[in-house]
Amino acid sequence: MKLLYFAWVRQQTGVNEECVTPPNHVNNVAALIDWLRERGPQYARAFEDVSALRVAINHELVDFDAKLSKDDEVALFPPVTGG
Amino acid sequence: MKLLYFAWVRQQTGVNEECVTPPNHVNNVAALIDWLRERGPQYARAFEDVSALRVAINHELVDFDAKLSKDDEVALFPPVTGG
Amino acid sequence: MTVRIQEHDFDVNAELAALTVGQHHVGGLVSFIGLVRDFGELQSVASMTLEHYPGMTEKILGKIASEAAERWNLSSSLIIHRYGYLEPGDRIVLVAAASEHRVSAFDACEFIVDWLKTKAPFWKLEEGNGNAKWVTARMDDTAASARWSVKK
Amino acid sequence: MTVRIQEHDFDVNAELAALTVGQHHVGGLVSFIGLVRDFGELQSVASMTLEHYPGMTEKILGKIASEAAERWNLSSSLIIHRYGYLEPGDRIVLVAAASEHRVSAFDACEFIVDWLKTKAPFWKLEEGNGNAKWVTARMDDTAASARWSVKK
Repeated sequence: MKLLYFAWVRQQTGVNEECVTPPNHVNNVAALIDWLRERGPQYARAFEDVSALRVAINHELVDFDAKLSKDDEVALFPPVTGG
Repeated sequence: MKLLYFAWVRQQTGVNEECVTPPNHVNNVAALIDWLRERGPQYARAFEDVSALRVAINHELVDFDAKLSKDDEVALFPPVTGG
Repeated sequence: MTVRIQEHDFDVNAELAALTVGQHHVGGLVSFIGLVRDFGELQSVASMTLEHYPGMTEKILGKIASEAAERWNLSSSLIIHRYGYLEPGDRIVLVAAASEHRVSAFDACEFIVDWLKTKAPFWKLEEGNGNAKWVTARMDDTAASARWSVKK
Repeated sequence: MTVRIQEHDFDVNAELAALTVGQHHVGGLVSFIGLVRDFGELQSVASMTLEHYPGMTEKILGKIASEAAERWNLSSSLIIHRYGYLEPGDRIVLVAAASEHRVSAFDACEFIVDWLKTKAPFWKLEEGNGNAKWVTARMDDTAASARWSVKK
């Protein structure tokens, strides 16, 4: 699974993108975030407050209960501020 | 008094602008138009139907009952179509 | 607030850049370009000749721009209106409004265009296929203009 | 329908002219230029860095332009969005919509800008006076975007 981080999420994790292989029980976005928090203090901090977190799977915005597949590209970022 | 004509009013009168000295009883726009109609067939035709005629005195749009002075610049034209 | 009436075409890039140069509080610049269409009240339009009322036109355009500046918080505005002989695809008018916030810029620009249509002393002669027709005022332009009559 | 994401600036004249060239049924062309302001969530902004999500951004901008084309009778539309390092007065985005009638062009342009603000995956980092702040999403942008949620 490919993970991408943008804006302050990227700054806090300290990573632009990475490939991860979470365990089988990590089958939706909420579970992924819980799992990421355990990967280190910078992840714990990045995902401490998820109220301002947005998630896209394969370029589509999704809710936290969206299902994940191992080949997905999952992006985690703040609300967008384009235009 | 200076008169100006625009668009089809100009085409029908055959004149861009002219200076006129109407008699004293011609003291408002309606009276001016009545007086102009008597000046020849091209004027009679131009002012036959005044429903689509607009009038400005000294660059200000006015109603047909607006008073006239001898130094006024009076323009007669169709509804505008700018933009 | 810039108002110009001219026969020649305009450089949109230069005009819009001049509107906001050095004005770093501007967040949004909205512009409208009106173009000559190849159809109209005549089915086929080969040319359009715009006549205007020199002296009155400048005053009315200035009033429209002032009215927009009173209604919205604009940092600048622009009206350039052409006259003379034009062909389909040619630009007739450029209207622009710059503001800190985009909503003001959009509203002011649309307001200026709507008022131009019903208040500025221009007349358009369409010609094509041997026909010539003075464009008549449109009811929907009158309605569009009237919706701004109550100040917000 | 043209969508571009680029680091360099754009030539407004050339972009707008390209939108209507040879399209002589177009009567109105409305454009919006978004500019970097020298204030924001920071009181003083010396620079703004735009980050985006390559791959997703193109798709979203394409969807927004398609949605506008479905809702209004447009002859063409344009979205150019910049990313990277910008300073106050620099242009961020150019949106344009061309239509036979000006009302469609105004509405479509404003719609595209509103949706860009809330749907396009861009993020803005403001820096100035030794401070740095990621711009947060605005409630009034969300409201502006939501008013288009019911198709007319």
